Formats: sequence, structure tokens, C-alpha cells
Amino acid sequence: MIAGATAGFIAKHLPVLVVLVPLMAAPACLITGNRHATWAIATLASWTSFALTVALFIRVAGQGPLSYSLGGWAAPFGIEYRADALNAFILPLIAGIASFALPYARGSIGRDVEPRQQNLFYSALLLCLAGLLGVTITGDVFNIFVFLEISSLASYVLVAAGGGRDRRAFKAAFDYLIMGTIGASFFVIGIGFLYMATGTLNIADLAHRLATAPADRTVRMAYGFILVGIGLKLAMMPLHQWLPNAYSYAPPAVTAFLAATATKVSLYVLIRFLYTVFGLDDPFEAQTLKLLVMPLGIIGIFAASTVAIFQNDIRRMFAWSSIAQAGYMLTGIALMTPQGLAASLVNIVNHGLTKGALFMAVGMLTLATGTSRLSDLRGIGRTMPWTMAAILAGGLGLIGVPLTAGFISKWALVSAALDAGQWWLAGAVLLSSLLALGYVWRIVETACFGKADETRVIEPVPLAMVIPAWGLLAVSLYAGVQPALIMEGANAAARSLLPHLTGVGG
Amino acid sequence: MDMLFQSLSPAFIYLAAALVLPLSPNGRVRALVLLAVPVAAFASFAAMPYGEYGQIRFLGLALTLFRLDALSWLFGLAFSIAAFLALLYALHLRDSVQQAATLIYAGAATGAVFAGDLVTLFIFWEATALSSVLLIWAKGGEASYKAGMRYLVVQVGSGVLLFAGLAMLWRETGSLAFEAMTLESLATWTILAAFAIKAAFPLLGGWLADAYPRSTVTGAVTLAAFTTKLAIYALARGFPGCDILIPVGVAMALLPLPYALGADDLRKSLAYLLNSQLGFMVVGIGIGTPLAINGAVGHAFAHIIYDGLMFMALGAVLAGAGTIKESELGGLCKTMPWTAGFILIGALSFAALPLTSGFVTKSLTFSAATPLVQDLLYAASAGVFMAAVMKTGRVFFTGTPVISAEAPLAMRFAMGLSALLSLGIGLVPGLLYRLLPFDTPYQPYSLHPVLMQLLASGAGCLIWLALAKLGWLPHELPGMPWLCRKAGTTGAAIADAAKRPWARFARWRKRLLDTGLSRTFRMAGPDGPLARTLPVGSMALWVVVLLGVTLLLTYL
Amino acid sequence: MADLIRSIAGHYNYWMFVILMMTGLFIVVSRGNLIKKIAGLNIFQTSVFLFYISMGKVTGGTAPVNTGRAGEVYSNPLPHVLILTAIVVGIATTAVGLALAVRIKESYGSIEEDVIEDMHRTERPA
Amino acid sequence: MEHHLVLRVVSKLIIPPILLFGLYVQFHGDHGAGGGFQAGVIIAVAFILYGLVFGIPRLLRVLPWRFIRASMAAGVLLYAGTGAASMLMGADYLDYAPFGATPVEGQHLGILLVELGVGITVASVMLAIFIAFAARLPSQIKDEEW
Repeated sequence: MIAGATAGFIAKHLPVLVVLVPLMAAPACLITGNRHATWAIATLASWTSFALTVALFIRVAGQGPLSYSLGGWAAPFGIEYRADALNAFILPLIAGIASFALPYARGSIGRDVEPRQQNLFYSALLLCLAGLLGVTITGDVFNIFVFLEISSLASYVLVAAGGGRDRRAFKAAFDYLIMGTIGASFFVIGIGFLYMATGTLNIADLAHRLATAPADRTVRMAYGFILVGIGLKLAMMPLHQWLPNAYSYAPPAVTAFLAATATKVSLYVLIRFLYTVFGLDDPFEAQTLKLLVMPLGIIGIFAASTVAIFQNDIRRMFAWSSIAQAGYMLTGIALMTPQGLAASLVNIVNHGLTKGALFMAVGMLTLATGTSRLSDLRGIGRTMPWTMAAILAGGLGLIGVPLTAGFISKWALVSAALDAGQWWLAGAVLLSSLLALGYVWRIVETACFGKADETRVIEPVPLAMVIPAWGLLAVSLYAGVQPALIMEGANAAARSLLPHLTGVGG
Repeated sequence: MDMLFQSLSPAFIYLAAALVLPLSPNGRVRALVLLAVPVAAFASFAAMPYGEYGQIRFLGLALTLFRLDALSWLFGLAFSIAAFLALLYALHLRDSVQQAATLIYAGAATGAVFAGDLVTLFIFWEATALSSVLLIWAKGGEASYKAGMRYLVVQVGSGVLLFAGLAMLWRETGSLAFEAMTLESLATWTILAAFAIKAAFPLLGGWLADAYPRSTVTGAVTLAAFTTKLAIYALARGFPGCDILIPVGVAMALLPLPYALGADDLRKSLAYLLNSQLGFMVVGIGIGTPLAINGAVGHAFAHIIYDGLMFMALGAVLAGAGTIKESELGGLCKTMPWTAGFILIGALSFAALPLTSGFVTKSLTFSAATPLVQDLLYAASAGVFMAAVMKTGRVFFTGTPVISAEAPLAMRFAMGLSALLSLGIGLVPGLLYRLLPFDTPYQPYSLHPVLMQLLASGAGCLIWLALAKLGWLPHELPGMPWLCRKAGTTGAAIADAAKRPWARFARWRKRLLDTGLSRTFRMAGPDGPLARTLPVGSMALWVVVLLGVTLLLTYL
Repeated sequence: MADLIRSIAGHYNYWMFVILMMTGLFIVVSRGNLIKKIAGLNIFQTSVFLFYISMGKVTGGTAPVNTGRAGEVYSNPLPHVLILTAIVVGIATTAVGLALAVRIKESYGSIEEDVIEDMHRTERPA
Repeated sequence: MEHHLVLRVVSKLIIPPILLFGLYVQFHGDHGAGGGFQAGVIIAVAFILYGLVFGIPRLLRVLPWRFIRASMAAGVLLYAGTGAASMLMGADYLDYAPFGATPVEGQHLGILLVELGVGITVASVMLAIFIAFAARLPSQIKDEEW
């Protein structure tokens, strides 16, 4: 009876509970001073919201889009939370990564944050999670901005938490803050223009009005500002410069969490705006994708991968690889076909899983040896074979070797490019895999064939780090072997978005 | 349950064994388990009816993991035998990495042979590359590391070509089935190029003689069995009767021979010989008649065994005497009598003397060939005789004995088994013929082939002796291609002149590569403008620039 | 010409917005002092506030408070409400930025970007 | 600061009205200009003034750090909890109708609670920001620095 009522309650409020659980757990962490208790609360909250997102995904897959109006105000007037095939697909990734990152943080955070302040760290992490989930689920564009800022502010703090070990984290967080704020402000200016043009902030309503009204200069301005603002947040090529420092100096758990979720959510926002809100029915919008976003994506893939090859710091190397991966996703989006979009969505999830696991493994390496510089890690493969195996497995995923998740994403992108008749793009994607091979190879070469330093002290890695890292890696490997679920989710999402697309592409 | 078991390619038996290998205790138990793996793999498909199993859908593609027909059955058997012999030979080793790599390598090769579609083929194709390179690296040291790198680049490159080809083919025909193809589009040419690299076609096969001699004693045996024979299988499956393969095969049979004769490192010499043998098979595939295909496939089968035997014996010498240089060895029949006996059988099989497996399989191809091709192949046989029998024979049966230990028991056992198999097939050819894919009656022991083969061998023997008399025998100038060295001073001058443009090109290429690399490094290295941490101001400037570009686009 | 002037003058709020935005961005781009950067960022954000508020203003309208009198013209309250949130976000950003600047000053002894970059360059191992 | 008699006296005089005005703005918000944001800042200003004039240590004696931190969280929890309570009572999140006998009455109560939560949070966050920065000063501000 009670169980039934609870289930009914959860089912009814599912969209809002997803955000509310971590959002309320964050202040609860603040009040509870004890770090073990806060960790327990945070972990519980993230696992709960993960379960809720999975339930939401199943429900949306079964019954179609789900709408929830806040405060009882109906959709175009009040704020609406709306779960459809697209965001229900992204949400489990975010909450799932957090569910792995929190146990991992318990093992690793002692290096970066003193025990007294760990509850602040956990509440910042939860706020970041809540913000990211909120961005994804809300159906109101201004609400996206608010949640984006909640998550961004929390992530500036999280990056700065690495400052206890390396003071460069402060500067990295500061740069991130300046850039992130400029990006968010551009985004909010874009929303202002949209509001000027249409008088509404609801996504569905905006899409409807923009589809019926002819696109004028105001809408185009909005498009430009939003594209650049979100492009900054997702590290599109010339706007990526905040990312390498932020990812390399943040605490390992934070890097793993942010790399797997923050840029992915920004990509989601971009997809949402391009395909739902603007619908690409103005030739200018399609033109911009073709002339600007696609080239930037490809330049990003090659430039960032090349830079990654020459990096001496493993975390920095993988940070650059993240920029390159964002390039793959952008090219998929810019193809403007259902296949391209689905490829990007698959890549979002697969890369999130792989990079999360990879950064966790690198964090283990860093913790054990006290360094992440390749030149100091010669021959580490012989002393830490399992950790190196995890890094190698993740690295193979970045290259796109068959049976890894990365292969599925690359395969999807290549076949999408071929379907769109873009032979050169398929070739470029394959060629760029060689660059990925280059940087992964450098790690393998150093770690397995370098001359080991006999005096090196290896500290034991806590099990709390090992288990989540391998768990996440196992999930990503599973996604490589059994891609059906993710592929279907991505295809459903892409199909649901593209009825808007008329008369473009080809 | 039965269905599930049936649908799995035997490859997975190897792969599963490789996975549990590190868990088993490293001792006699593991040795027995290791030996049981190829037997189990063979048993799993030996009695199954022909057909396609393991059909799955992956990414919307219909894949066939396990296709069993006469061709794949025979190669499956050959690889099982090879894996068994290689593992037996390496039984004394306590190196988990090499053992696991061997298992994965054998499994991948088996999986590729049973692959019913190009995607599965590609996956296993790359897996053979990745696992086999470990066998080269296991030797340790800078030289084997670099050789392994070069090997890996070539092998992975072959895989990339295969992938590109299959993608194009899929676009064109919508089918991924791995069937006989015709060379009429870029796609099939690309696939042929991928096979050609792995089969070590002329000009594409440099990796073979480069990598094999640099691998471990046991690794060389394993390497020799799988990679190139997998390529032969792929050619036999994909391009039977493809005319261009005939001249290519003839060239392939002839060109490596001088190098085989000239090499001081006997394993290197053997690698060249192996390459030449592949040429015989390629000719058979190119001819494409049932008889010729039978010849190519049968030869591949026999070759796996006697070539393995040769690598085993030379490996035993390397392990026992500490060197494998022709110039440093002699009189081994005194110190390693068993090995000497076995290698003689291997060498005679190589030279395809009657009563050996080499003869009964090669003559199939010969009898299917046109007279011109036949003559060229007999000429090649003479060369093979020189390089295989005379060159190795001299090390074993002439000269002052060097100190050397006889091979361990397991090694001798493996060699003996191979020798027995080689002789068995040679004596009772019907055993092998019955397994060949086409049912064409053939009797090898008729006058013409026996006579021709003996003539060719005799000619080879005479030429060798003449060369020895003239003092032109190769090991005076070790390590360089023999033909160039024998060209004399004038020839050397001509060669020098011919080399100059090439050297200039090589210099130019190196400079281009160097400057390209350093330019890239200057751009993308840690302090390059691409990677440097910019001041926030410059980052913000980029935002403004990009916004400007976007807004500019609104005016277009 | 008159039209042009009228259109420029008629949209003076947007001109102010653009000028403030550019000023703010210029400060962020050109000043090396971290505090000045934050100040620039604030000016930039303020321009956004101005943009929203002027967008919702109705000529002659009053604050949208129900006074009971009939026939009153209200300004559009929605942009104002939104901007209230944006102001809070701006304050939070400024606070975090200043806190970071304090920590940077404590650990580097300077808040001049070029000085900090110099330190990075010399302390980074090759 | 010990000697600035004028400042001290004026502060003491002015702080209670500021607090009172803050409370007025706080509770007037549901049917006029005002609300939690503004009230929170005003109330925080009263304490900040106190801290400026009498020093951070004395301010922390009035409002312990632990209390400020707890009230930051409590404010958010009050806000979110009000919404959650409405969910438990069968309405949508943040729909206050079920709090009272009539929807209007319920909304009055709901908004009051939410605004209170906002006010508490804003006030404590402003104070926290102020203290976080001000407490880093090496010592008290001296007379001659004015």
C-alpha cells in the first residue's frame, strides 16, 4: 500500500525529483559537518537520482515525452520540466558518472581538500550535478541559463579545490570562471534576443513560434550569441583554451566527473537549440553549421589531437583529447542528418564513459606515484600493470579500436558521413584515429618500454578508487560490445528531433 | 545451449584460454592446459556440418562469426596443428605474456579464417597484428623494439586498408560477405592491397625479413605459422583466379631467393625463403583452377608444418649455440644430432624433394600452371634448394663443430612431430588430398614432376658447388643482399649511380619529415602557440572574434 | 539620414548595451590585473542586465504592483524577474572570482597575470 | 575603530531600524514591492555594518560562523522543502495551493515561506561572503587608515 503510494508519487513527480534530490542533498551536506556522513548523503543522493533518471529513461522510451509544470502553471507561462527522447537519453549518463565519481572521490579527495572542508566539496559536487541535471531536463531556456550557472559556479569551486596540491589550479579556475561567465552571458544575451523576437521562453513554444514566423535579424543574432556562448562551454576549437588547465589541475575525481558530463551537457544544449528551438529552417542557420561549426570541429579534431601527442602530462594529454572528441561530436551535429546526430549522441555517452574511466585511472596513477608527467613515469607499466591496463583499455577506446565504445562512436560517425555523401569527412575521421594512436602510443611506450626508476615509491591506491574506475571502465567496455541500447536510444532521440528539419542538408 | 556453443567460433576457445591463463599456476598444469587448447579448438569444429553459424546483428550489420566450409576447415586444422606445435615447442617457457600472446594470436588467426564477413575478418585481422607484435617485443632490446614498431605499423596499415576497402565495398554493393571478388573497383583493389601487404608481396613484404629474425626463439615459430598464411587464406577466399596474381606470385617466388642466399643470419634467410614459398601459393591462387587452388591451399598447409619445423630447429640452434649467424656456426650435427636430422627433413620439404610434403603439395600447383610459369617456378625451386638445403646443410654437416647444447626435450618432441607430419604427408599424399577443398584426383608421383623436381634440385646443388668453388659463397660479406655484392666493381658503380637519385630522394624525404615534425612540434608542442596557456584576455578575444565571424555570416 | 539618426537615437538603450558590453569585454581582454578583469566582467554582465530591463520597459508604464487603480500601464515584469536571477548569479560569480583572486594573491604573491605566467614558465619542468 | 565614537553611536542607532526595515520588506513581498532578495541584502547590511564598525570577531560572537553556514543551507532547504511539501500534499512542485483552505490563501502562505527561505539564504550568503573576505585582513582597520 505504502510502497504503491510511494511508487505513484515518484512516478508522478519523476522529472522534478531527478533534480530535486541532489539539489536538496547539497545544503544537507552543508549542515552535516561530518565528512563521512556528508559522503554518505551525497552518494545516496547521486545513486537515487541515477535510479530516477533510469526510470525516467524507461518511462519516456515506453510512453513518450513527459511534461511537468512547476508551481502548477501550465507550460508556456510557467516553467516546464520536459523529458523527451533526447534528454532522457543524456540524463542517466550524468547521474551515473556522478554515482561513480563520488565513491572515487572518497578515496582520492584526501590529497586535495582537508578533512574539515570536505563537506563543502561534496555539496559543491552535488550542486554541480543538480545544475547539470537541471540544464538537461528543463523546458525553459532561461532556466537552462540558471542551472548552467549553478553547475558552472560549482565547477569553478571544484576545480579550485585542486589548489591545495598545485596552486596553478587557482589560476585555472579563475580563467575558467572568466571564460565561463563570458560564455554564459553570451548565452543569456541570445536568450534575450529570442525573447524579444517571440515573447516566450518555453522551448516548445519557442520552437513553434520560430517555425511559423520568418526568421529576422533578431533571431539570427540570438543564434550567433547562443552558438558562441555554448561553444565556449563545450570547448569548441578556438574557445577551448580554458579546458586543458582546468582539467589538469582539478582533483582527479572532479576531472573525471567534469570531463564526462559538463561539456556533454553543453553539447546537449547546443543540440537542443539547433534542432528543437531553431529547427534549422533558416538557411543562415544551416549555412553557419556548414561553414563554421563543421570546419571548427575538424580543425579541433586534428589540432587538439596533434597537441595531445606532444604533451608530457598525461592528464593534460587527455584533456586535449577531450577537445578533439568535442570536435567529433560537433562534426556529427553539423552533418544535419539523423545519422550524424545519432552519431554525436552515441559519442557523447560513449566518450563520457570512456573518458570518465580514463581520468579515474590516471588519477590512480597520479596518486600512487605523485606525478602525472610522462617523463617521470617510465616503466610504470611493470610496477602498476593493472592501472596501466585500464589506461590502455580506455586509450584504445579513444583510438576507436573494435570492441571498445570508441569504435561504436567512430563507426557511427563514419557511416553517417558516408550516408551524407561526405567521403572526405569519413576519411578525415579515420585519419585522425592515427593521431589518437599517436598519443596513446606515447603512454604505452613510456610506461611499458621505458627504463623504470628503481627508487620510485609507489603508494597504495585505496580500493574506493579502484572499484569505481574499473566499474566505469567495465561499463564502457560493455557499451563497446553491446552497443544496441545506446544506439537505439540515440537513434530514437535523433529521430524525435529531426521532423523539424525540412529542406536542409543533402 | 547447444546452439550457443555451436555458434561460437573456435577462436573464442583460444581467447577464453588466454584470459584465464594468468590465473592458472605457472607450471606443468598450465603446460598441459595450454596444449589442450588447440586440441579443444579443433575438436569443437572438426565434426560439425558445414554451414554458417554465429550470425549476429551488430550495429545494424549482419555478421557471420563462424563460417565452416572445406576451405576454412582445412585452415582451421592447419592453425590448430601450428598452434599445438608452437605451444609444445615453447613448453619450457615460463613467460605468461608470450603464452597469452600466442594464444590470442592463434585465436585471432583462427577467427579470421572462420570469419564469414569482412567486418569480422577486419577485427580479427587487426587482433593478429596487435597480439603478434608482442612476440617480437618479448625478445627485448632496442633492435627488436624498433623492428616490432615497424612491423606493427605495416600490419595495422594493412588493417586500415582492409577497413577502407570494406567500407567502400559496403557502399557499393551493400554486402559485407567475404566471398570471391573481382578486381573491378577501387574497393576490391584496396582490399587486395591489404591482403598483399600481409602476404608479403614483392616490395610490400620487407617487414617479414625485418621482423621475424628479431623475435624470440619461440616467437619466430609462431609468427611464421599464422600471419602470412592467414593472408594466403584470404587471397584464396577472396581472389581465386585473379590473373594478376600469377606474375606477382612468380616474382615473389624468385625475388627473395638471392636475399635468402646472401643473409648471414639464418633465420633471416629462412624468412626470405618463407616469402618465396608464399609466391608459389600465390601463383596457385592466381591460376584459380580447382587443381591450382588445391595446390595453393595444400601447400599452405604443408608449409605451415615444415616452415615451423625449420624455425624450431634454427631457434634451437640459437638457444643452444647462442648465435644464428652462418659465419659463426659449423658442424652442428655432432653437437645437435636430433636437430640436425629434423632440419634436414624440413629443408628437403622446403626444396620440395619427392617423398616430402613440399613435393606433393607444390606439384599440384606446378601441374596446373602454363609451361612458362612452370619453368620459372622450377628455377625458383633450384634457388630454394640452394638456400634451404645447401646453406643450412653446410652449417650442420660441414665445418668445425661449435659448442652447442641439444634442444630441450619438448622442443625436440615438437620438431619430431613436425618432421613426422611432413614425411607422412609426403609418403601418403592421399591423407592431405582428401581434405583439400576441391575433389580433383591427382597423383603426384608420376614421372614428370618427380624428374623435374630432381633436376631442379640437382641444378641448384651444382650451382651452389660451382659458387663454392669460385669462392663466391655469400658469407664472406655478411648482411648485404648477395646479388648487389656479386655485381662486381662495375656493377657496383652502376648500382651506385642508380642509388644516387634514390639517396637524394631519401634525404629529401627525411628532411621533409624532419622539418615537418619540428614545425608541428613548434606549433603543437607544449610551448607552441596551439598548446600554450594563453592569458585569459587572449581567450576572451577569441570569443569576440568568433562572435564577429558568426554575426558576419548573418550578412551573407 | 534623419531616419538613421532617429533609429539610432530611438534605440539608445541598445547602444548603451553595446557600449557597456564592449567596454567590459575590452577590460577583460586588455587588463592583466585579475581584479580589473572581474570588474570588466561585472560591467559586461551589467550590460546584459540593462539589455533585459530596457527590453521589458513600456513607455509610461509603472512597476507592476497591483494598486487597485484601473487603467494602469505596467512594464513587462518578466524580464525584470529574470534579471533579478541573473543579478544573483552575477554576484555569486563575482564572489567566487574574488575569492579565487584572494587565493591566487596568497599563493603567488601577485594578481598580475603576466607575473603569474612568468612564474608558471619558470617553474614548469621541461 | 575604538575611537570612532560617532560611527559607533550612529551605527548602534541605525542598525535596529535597518533590521526592522528588512523585516518589513521581507514580509511585504507577497503583495507589493519587496521580497526575500531585497530583504536578505538589507538584513545582511545591518550585520555587515556591525562587523565593519565593531570588528569581525565581535560579529562572529553575535552570529557564529557555524550558524551562518547552517542558515545558508537551512534557507535553501526551507525553499526546496516548501516545494517538496506541496508535492507530498498532492500538488505539483512549488504549487502552494494545498497549503490553505483556498488556493489563494495557500499561495499566500507558500510564498511567505519561500520568500523567507530566500531571505535567510541571501542574508547569510552575503554575510558569509563579507566575512570570508574581511576576515582575511591581517588586523583591524586602524584609525589613521581612514
